This record gives sequence, structure tokens and C-alpha cells, in this order.
Amino acid sequence: MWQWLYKLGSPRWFYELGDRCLPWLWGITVFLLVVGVVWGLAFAPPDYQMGDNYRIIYMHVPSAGLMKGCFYMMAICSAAVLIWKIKMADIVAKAIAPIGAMATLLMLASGSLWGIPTWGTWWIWDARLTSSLLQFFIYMGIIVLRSAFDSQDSAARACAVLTLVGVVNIPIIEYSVEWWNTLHQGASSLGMRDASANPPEIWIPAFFTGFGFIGLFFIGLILRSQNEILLRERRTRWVRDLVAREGTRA
Amino acid sequence: MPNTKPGQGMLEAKDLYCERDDRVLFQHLDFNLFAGQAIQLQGSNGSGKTTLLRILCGLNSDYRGEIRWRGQLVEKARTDFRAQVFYLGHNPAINKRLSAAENLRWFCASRGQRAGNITEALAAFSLQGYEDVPCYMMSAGQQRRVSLARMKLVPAALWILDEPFTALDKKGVSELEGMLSDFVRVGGSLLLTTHHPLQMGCAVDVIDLDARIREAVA
Amino acid sequence: MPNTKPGQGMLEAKDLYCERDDRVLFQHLDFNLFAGQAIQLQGSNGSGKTTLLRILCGLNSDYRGEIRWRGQLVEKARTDFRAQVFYLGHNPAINKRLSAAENLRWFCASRGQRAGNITEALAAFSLQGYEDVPCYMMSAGQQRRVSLARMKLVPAALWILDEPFTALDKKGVSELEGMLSDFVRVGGSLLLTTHHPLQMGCAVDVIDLDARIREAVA
Amino acid sequence: MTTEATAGLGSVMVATVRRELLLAMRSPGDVINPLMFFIIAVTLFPLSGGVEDAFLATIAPGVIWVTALLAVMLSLDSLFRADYEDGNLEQLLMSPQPLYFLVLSKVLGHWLMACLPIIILAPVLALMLKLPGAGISALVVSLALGTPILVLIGAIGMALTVGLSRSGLLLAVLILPLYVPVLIFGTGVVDAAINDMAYAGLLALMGAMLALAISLSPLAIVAALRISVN
Amino acid sequence: MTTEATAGLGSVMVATVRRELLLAMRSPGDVINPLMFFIIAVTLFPLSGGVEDAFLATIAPGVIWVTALLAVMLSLDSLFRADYEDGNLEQLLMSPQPLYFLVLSKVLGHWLMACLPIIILAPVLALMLKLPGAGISALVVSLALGTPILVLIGAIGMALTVGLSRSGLLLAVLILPLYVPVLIFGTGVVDAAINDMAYAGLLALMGAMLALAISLSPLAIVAALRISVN
Ligand code: HEM
Ligand SMILES: Nc1ncnc2c1ncn2[C@@H]1O[C@H](COP(=O)(O)OP(=O)(O)OP(=O)(O)O)[C@@H](O)[C@H]1O
Ligand SMILES: Nc1ncnc2c1ncn2[C@@H]1O[C@H](COP(=O)(O)OP(=O)(O)OP(=O)(O)O)[C@@H](O)[C@H]1O
Ligand SMILES: [Mg+2]
Ligand SMILES: [Mg+2]
Repeated sequence: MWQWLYKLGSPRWFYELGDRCLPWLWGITVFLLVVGVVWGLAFAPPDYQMGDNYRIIYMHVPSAGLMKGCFYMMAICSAAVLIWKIKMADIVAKAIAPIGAMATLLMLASGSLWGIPTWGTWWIWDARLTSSLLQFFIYMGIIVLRSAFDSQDSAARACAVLTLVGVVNIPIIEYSVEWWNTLHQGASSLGMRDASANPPEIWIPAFFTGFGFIGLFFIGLILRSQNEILLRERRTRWVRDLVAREGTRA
Repeated sequence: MPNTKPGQGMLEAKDLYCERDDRVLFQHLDFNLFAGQAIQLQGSNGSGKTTLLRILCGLNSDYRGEIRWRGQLVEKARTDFRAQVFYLGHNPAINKRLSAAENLRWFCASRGQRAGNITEALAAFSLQGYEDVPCYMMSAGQQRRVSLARMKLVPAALWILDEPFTALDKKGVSELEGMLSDFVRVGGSLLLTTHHPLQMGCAVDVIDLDARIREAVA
Repeated sequence: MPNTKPGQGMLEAKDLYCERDDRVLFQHLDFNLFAGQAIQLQGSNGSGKTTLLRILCGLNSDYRGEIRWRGQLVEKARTDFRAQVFYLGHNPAINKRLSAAENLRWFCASRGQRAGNITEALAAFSLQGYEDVPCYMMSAGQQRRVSLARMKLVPAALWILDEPFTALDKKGVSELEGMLSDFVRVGGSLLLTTHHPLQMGCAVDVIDLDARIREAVA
Repeated sequence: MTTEATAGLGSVMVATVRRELLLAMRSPGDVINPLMFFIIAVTLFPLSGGVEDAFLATIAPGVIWVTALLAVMLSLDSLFRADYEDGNLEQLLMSPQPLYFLVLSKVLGHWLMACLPIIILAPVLALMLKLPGAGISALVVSLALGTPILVLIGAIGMALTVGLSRSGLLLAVLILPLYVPVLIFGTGVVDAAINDMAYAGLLALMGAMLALAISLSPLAIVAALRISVN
Repeated sequence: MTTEATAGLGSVMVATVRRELLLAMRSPGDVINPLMFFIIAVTLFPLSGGVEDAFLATIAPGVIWVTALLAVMLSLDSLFRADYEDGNLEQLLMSPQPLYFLVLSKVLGHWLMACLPIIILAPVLALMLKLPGAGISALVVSLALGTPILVLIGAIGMALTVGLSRSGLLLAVLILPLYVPVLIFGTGVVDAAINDMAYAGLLALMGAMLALAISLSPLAIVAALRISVN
């Protein structure tokens, strides 16, 4: 276990692991997405109340899941950066942040699109919407903070601290927003809950797309991390060799 | 004055390595600083003197290797180490809006000591009568002196001084040199960097970072 | 290169007086700087060298006395004066986030000139290949060199340099000294301060602010 | 090897603007931060008050204008500070070119970087605050006319305080009072549009103020910079 | 001549607070500016919207809380910057005393200087905004509980950015999202008081958040300071 962790800590090992995984990931992901999307858009029956536009759920819910997952992964990496000073952890954290931000944005966009037919408006100050927006701000904050530093090590540790602070805060934020929302008005979060009462034909494709999204996430993560690794290790032996080999191949 | 017997090992560095934006500043750096010993760090601009001092002080953590304080790892002995070391950096650590006395008083307080005789400490750097002058009214040299006066007030066994002679005029320089050699004679250990040729009343060992790099390259 | 005939009067100061927080820095200061002449300002820290240079450049206006540029009052001849003078201050005037070339290019543009051969200018300070390196990645000395390279790009008849040698290593210093004396030989006028002993290929007149103060007191 | 070739005033201004954009590219924060601040600060208000559409709609013009105003003001900190600290300001003041235009183009560059994104995003936030459609276009126009004035006035304050450390709040205290007229007219335009009254007159007024600001404030800025460098 | 006499932790904290007060006395701007900003910003809102008492009363809690929040955030710039620039921060980090308490007392000192005046003045502005009397006391209590949290959270952001120049807006982007809960509960308390509902529970919640902030954020602050000094 520790051995394995240690290995994962070495950029080179990670890079090569990535190379080995990528083809498989691509395959699985494409399969999942194609099946999910075709099934979802072509074969799944229209929803009794929402008609066809419920199909946005196939991108909306997974991106929502990503929004949360990304942050937890970042938090773990940050802890690793601060406690064990694992450089690789920072590379991963740096790679995740924009993905998480994009996922959040995607969810906001799809959600608002969905809102137009279902709620008659693309934005309401509903608890979940608001906290998603705040989550997006927190992602942006971390990204901006990193871009503000010249020195890499300082940036790594600073972002780690901020991420952990964010982790402590997010439950508080979500709770407070829930509370605030229930104080002001309730019924607006319609559609969120009763959607789970939908027939399986609707939900199974959602699983496909969901896992497809996760696949996409990992692909993006690996590619970004690999770039970052090459950038940071550009002076090391193995990267030089690698570049040389690529050069000859091309 | 330091409560140490001369010859006792104080600060020890084993196989230190540090790089900055992937340029190696120093590697395999070992030294052992005893009580009653003075070491001068030499090296051209950008050779890594300040970086090394800050690493030893625990202000900079991106290095590899081990640092021992009185035999035990410095991470373990942080509090004792901090209580025993006096560090003077590039910046005087003087708040311009406070007076000399206020600055010194807070410095002692922040280290958890009652302030000693501040007038005396200032006088030792020929600043008698400047106790209550706000520091922004002082010239750069005088501010440096206030900053130096702190070493008269804290009981430290190890002085780490980064270019202590900057902004001092001839007289100030020789006075300070005298003070340093006295400190070493009574068993203090001294680690300093300076670009000017020292004339101390005690032996001074030298660590030359440039030379070390040259060897490494060769 | 300056379009001036040696011996022609360039910058003239008459009876300058300046005090700072009611301490007189200099008074009754007169001098006349000709084309093809070099003057070094001397004086201990805080004696007022920088202040004087900034006054002459028109960056500091709390002084008394008159300053003439090519015979006419400098207030009258501002634009011509600015077009003809190159000033190097304590700060390098280099934006750390821009590359060397970008910095130089903007400097020329801001003075309303097309940028000359930047590569050459940088090479003259042995920075060939550094055109596109962002300046925050450069050491202090290299940044100074970028800043110095500007004097290769602007056509100026008068160079006013405040401690141009700071942060330069031995080789850099002698190269710069060569460049300065060449400039003076072809009819440029040079006014500089430095704490280090000059070895120039041309005569250098000295104005010592400390000495002047001493006289004044006596 | 030195080139006597002189370029026209136009190209000087172009070069200055280009440099500002270049710097913004190098440190995206200068562009993103004002925008993010604008968005976040606007969202604070629904969170701190009721969220009934009617209520939001009434506060929307004021909230958006005030937050835009604060964002612009805070963004000014990056206008002269860097140049002051690294000595570029001295060099600028010693340039033979007319400072009026150099400063003007710096301000223009800053406006492009800090204000344009805000103006572009304002409609989105306006909709989130349920601002009636009629008000949207008026909001954009009023911001487009108003923000340059804010930058020009603020630049004076910034130029005065750039020499002082920790000038953030000081700047606010200095220039917020001067911002009041712009704020009143700007929100006035939006309110008028909502209650479909004519607001061409107000816009004309703002245009006049802008013209005045463009013609006068660069002079004040230059003077202030000289003082700060001194 | 050196004194081995050591003073207790308490006196260390007292000394630190006293120094903060001393500094504030020496440059009153640190105290006056946040207050002035608070007043000016609050007055901007009536200027920018309708001024019917009813309307003002509804926005009053939000406006006062948001502006107070911004004032506190902007005031933070003077918390560590000076110490960082003159090297006092390094010395602080090398003190043998537990940094937790040193930092805590610095924050306390800052709160006394920057926030207390705001809390004291809040009722006046509340009355200007026609806030019903019932809300006033609730407002003061909520501010008294909330502002320390704001300072503690903000100090983390400030410690992270003190090494960077032009950190004003960056700080805002980092910490404003984290301020949301305080804002929500703070305004919640006032609203509850106005509609005379019970708000003891909310105050308890804020108290809990304060306790959490006091116990955790100094650790984060110290970590962040080490990074910045590094
Ligand atoms: C901007 C608009 C929207 C945002 C920001 C948003 C946000 C979210 C979030 C964060 C989740 C994940 C919940 C969790 O994982 O705990 C979610 C789930 C979901 N949303 Fe949305 N949403 C929006 C609009 C909508 C609309 C208009 C509908 C449909 C009427 C909708 C239906 C759903 C459903 C069915 C789920 C999954 C089931 C559930 O977790 O309750 N959303 N949304
Ligand atoms: N903040 C920084 N980020 C990245 N690199 C830095 C930073 N500060 C210094 N360096 C690099 O570290 C090297 C060592 O710097 P350091 O200040 O230790 O040199 P020094 O020996 O103290 O020089 P001096 O004699 O001028 O004090 C320099 O070459 C510099 O390029
Ligand atoms: N900003 C300032 N405000 C008030 N007085 C100042 C200021 N800057 C400098 N002085 C005073 O003016 C005097 C001259 O300063 P100046 O920088 O000209 O000295 P200098 O000869 O350039 O010293 P150095 O050799 O260190 O460059 C100093 O004694 C200083 O006390
Ligand atoms: Mg150094
Ligand atoms: Mg000088």
C-alpha cells in the first residue's frame, strides 16, 4: 500500500501509468457515452410531464456529480501536498481545478437551459442553484490564486491551504444556503426531487452517460497531468529521452 | 550571555541540498558550528547565502538534508532553537511608525521576555537619546543600528546575521566587529554573510559557496 | 550617437540649494557639464546624490536655483531636454512580467521612437539569447543589464546614471566602464554616482557633496 | 546602432495600449478579478435579502451599478502601482512625448481590461436579478458611458495615492464621493427605462460628463503622478 | 545585560494587542478609512434607488451587512502587509512563543481597530435607512458576533496573498464566497428580529461558527504566513 502510494508519488511512474491506461479509458468512455446518448436521446420515452427536454438530465446530473467529486479529490491531494510534500499530488490538484470549474459551469448552463421549459426561467435563487454558483466561485478562486504566484512551490502550498479551508467551509455554505432558501421560499426546487420518480428507461441511460462522464474526467485529468509533468520534469533524464524518442518517431 | 561551554556542538548541517528554479544552489553541504566558533558564508551575488541562512532558521523549507540543533533534529527542538537563535535578515524588521524603544520593547515581548535595559542597548550602537525618535525620521544607517541593538536584548547562543554591516559607516563597522568577536570569545556561535573584508578579533572559518559549485561542476 | 561638438555647454546648474526634512543637503552648488565631459558625484550615504540627480532630471522640484539646458532654462526646453537625456535610477524600470525585448520595445515606443536592433543592444551586455525570457526569471544582475541595454537604443546627448554598477559582477563593471568612456569620447556628456572606484578610459571630474558640506559648516 | 527614426503620436498610444493588454495576458488576474468580484458581490445581495422577483427587480439597478462601481475602483490599484514600484513611472514622466496622451492610452487600456468584461456580463446578472427587459439595454449603455468616467476620476485618486503603501481604503474614501453623480445618473437611466420614461437627456448628460473627464482628468493625473514620484 | 527574565503568554498577547493599537494611533487612517468607507458605501444605496421608507427598510439589513463585510475585507490589507515588508513577520515566525496566540492577538487587535467602530456606528446608519427599531439591537449583536469571523477568515486569505503585490481584488475573490454563511445568518438575525420571530437559535449558530473560526483559522493563518515568507 505505502509502496504503491510512494510510486504514485513519482511523476515518471504516473506518466507511464497514464500512457498505459489511456487507450482503455478512451475505449470504455466512448462506448458508454455513445450507448448512453443514443439510448437516451433516441429510445428513452419522453417524460410524462417534461416532454423531451428532460433529456438534458443526461449531461446535467453527471456534471453535478463531477462538481462535487473534483473538489473532494482536490482536497485529498492538498492534504498530501501539505503533509507529505508529494509533488505529484500538486500536479493532480492543479490538473483537476479547471476540470471541476468546467463541470460546474456545464451544470449551471445545462441546468439553466433546463429551467427555461420547466420553471419558465433560467435562473431562480434556489438553494441548490446558489450553492452551485458559490462552488464555482471557490473553484475560480483557487485557479486565480495559483496563477498569481511566480514560484511553483509557494503556489502549490498556498492553493492546498485554500482548498482545505474551502472543504471546511463548503458544508457550512451549503447548509446556510439551504436554510436561507427555506426561509425565503420553498417550492422553487421542483423537478430536482420528483425526477427520481421517473421510470427506469430514463434512468439507465443516465447511468451510462454518468460513467461516461467519469471516464471523460479521468482522461482529461491524465492528459493535463502528463503535460504538467513534462513541463516540470523537462530537465530530467527520462523526459529528455522520451522527447528524443518522440522526435525520432515523428 | 550564552550559557554554553566552548567547543560544544551547536548547529550541525548534514548533506544539505537546495535548488531554485531548477538551478542547484548547493549540495552535499556539511558543516558543524561549535560554541565559540565563527563561520563566514562567502559567495557572489545570487550564490545562495541568504537562502542557506533562511533554511537554517527554518524560514525556508524547500531543501533536502538534515539540520541538527545541539544534537537533535531541529524540527524536534524548534522551541529551544528559536529561543536560542537571533536572526538578522536583509530587512531591518523595524516598523517605521514606531519609535526605537517601542520597536525593541515589542521585539522582546514577542519572544516572551521582559525587555532589558533598552537605553543601554541603543547606546551600545551610539544611539543614546534616540529612544523615542520614530524610526521613519532616522537614516537607513540608524535604522540598521536599532535593528542591531536587539541582539543586546535577547539571550541567544547563536547569532545568524545576513550582511550585518550594510548601511553602517566605518566607525559603526569596527564597533560591530568588536561586539561580534566578544560574543564569540564568551562562547557564542556566529554565522554571518558579508561582502566586505572582516577584521575580527577572533578566528573566522569560511564556507565559500562559489568554490563548492566549482568543485561540483569539475 | 550624440550630435554635439565636444566642448559645447550642455547642462548648467547655478546656485542650487536643497534641504530635506530641514537638513541642508547642498547649497550654492554650481557646475557646468560640457559635451564630451564626465562628472562623478561623490558623497556618503544620504548625502543627497540621488536627490540632486532627480532634481536635474526634473523628477524632483523642491529646490532653489536655476538649471539650464544648452543655455536656456530647462523649464523652457523640457521636450528637447527629455528627448536628449537618458536617466537610470535606483530602480531598473523593468517590468518583471514582460520579457527583455518587450520591455525595451515599449521603452522606445514610449519615447516615440521605433525600436532599434534590440538583439544587438542586449548582446552588448552579454544577454544574447535572453530576448524572450520573462524578467522575473532573471537574477538581479541580469535585470540591471536589461535596464542598461536601453542606453544603446535611445539617441541621447546626456546620460544621468545613479549607481549604474550595482549588482554587476567584475566583468560587467569593466565592460560598462568601457562603454561609458566611449560615449564620452564621441562627445556625450555623462553624470553619474557610484560608491566604487572608477577605472575609466577618460578623464572624470568629481563633485564631492560631503566636502561641500564640510566647507559650509566650517 | 541607435535609431533616430521617430514614430508618430498614434503609434505611441497604440504601443501603450498594447503593453497594457500584454500585461493583462501575462497575469490574467488583472482581468478576471474585477469580473469575479463583480459577480460575487452582486450575488451577495439576493443572499442578504428577500428573493421575490419584485423586490429583486427594484434593487437590481442600484446593486449592479454600485458593485460595478466598487469593482472598477478596486481594479484601479493595478493601474500605476507596478510602474511606480519598478521605476517605469519615472521613465514615463521623462518621455519627450506628450504625457496627456500616454496617460490617456494607459487609462484606455485599463478600461478595456477591467471594465469591458463587466459591461458585457452585466446583462446576465441583471436577468438573474429579474431586471425587466426594458432596463437591460439602458443598463449596458449607462455602464458603457459611466465606467470610463469612473476610471478617469479614479485614476486621479490612484495617481495621488500610488506613493503610499496600503492605499486601498484611502483611495475609496477619496474618490467614492466623486463617483456619486455618475452613480445617480447611471441608475437614473435604468430606472427611467424600466418605467418607460425618456432617458435620452440623462444619457446626453453622461456623455457630456465623459467628454469633460476625458479632456480634463489626464491633466490632473499627470500632475498627481509628478507629485507621487517626487 | 541581557535579561533571561521571561514573561507569560498572557503578557505576550497583551503586548501584541497594545502594539496594534499603538500603530493605529500613529496612522489613524487604519481606523478611520474602514469607517468612512462603511458610511460612504451605505449612503450610495439610497442615492442609487428609490427612497421610500418601506423600500429602504427592506434593503437596510442587507445593505448594512454587505457594506460592513466589504469594509472589513478591505481593511485586512493593513493586517500583515507592513510586517511582511519590513521583515517583522520573519521575526514573528521565529519567536519561541506559540504562534497560534501571537496571530490570534494580532487579529484581535485588528478587530478592535477596524470593526468595533463599524459596529458602534451601525445603528446610526440603520436609522438613516429607516430600519425598524426592533432590528437595531439584533443588527449590533449579529455584527458583534459576525465581524470577528470575517476577520479570522479574511486573515487566512490575507496571509496567503501578502507576498503578492496588488492583492486587493484577489483577496476579495478568494474570501467573499467563504463569507456567505456569515452574511446569510447575520442578515437572517436582523430580518427575524424585524418580523419579530425568535432568532436566539441563529445567534447560537453564529456563536458556534465563531468558536470554530477562533479554534481553526489561526492554524491556517500561521501555515499561510510560513508559505508567504518562504
Ligand atoms: C442553473 C440551474 C440548475 C443548477 C445550478 C442545478 C444544480 C444541480 C445540482 C448541484 C445537482 C446535484 C445534486 C446532488 O448531487 O446532490 C442537481 C441535480 C439534479 N437537477 Fe439540477 N440544477 C439546475 C436546474 C435544474 C432543472 C431546471 C432541473 C429540472 C427541472 C433539474 C433537475 C435535476 C435533477 C433531476 C437532478 C438529479 C436528482 C437529484 O440529485 O435530486 N436541475 N442539479
Ligand atoms: N523569490 C525567488 N524566487 C525564485 N528564485 C529566487 C528567489 N529569490 C532568489 N532566488 C534565486 O536564488 C538564488 C540565491 O538567492 P540569494 O538571495 O540566496 O543569493 P545571495 O547569495 O543572498 O545573494 P546576495 O549576495 O545578493 O545576497 C539567486 O540566484 C536567485 O536567482
Ligand atoms: N522620501 C524621503 N523623505 C524625506 N527625506 C528623504 C527621503 N528620501 C531621502 N531623504 C533624505 O534625503 C537625504 C538624501 O537622500 P539621497 O537618497 O539623495 O542620498 P544618496 O546620496 O543618494 O544616498 P545613497 O548613496 O545611499 O544613494 C537622506 O539623508 C535622507 O535622509
Ligand atoms: Mg542575500
Ligand atoms: Mg542614491
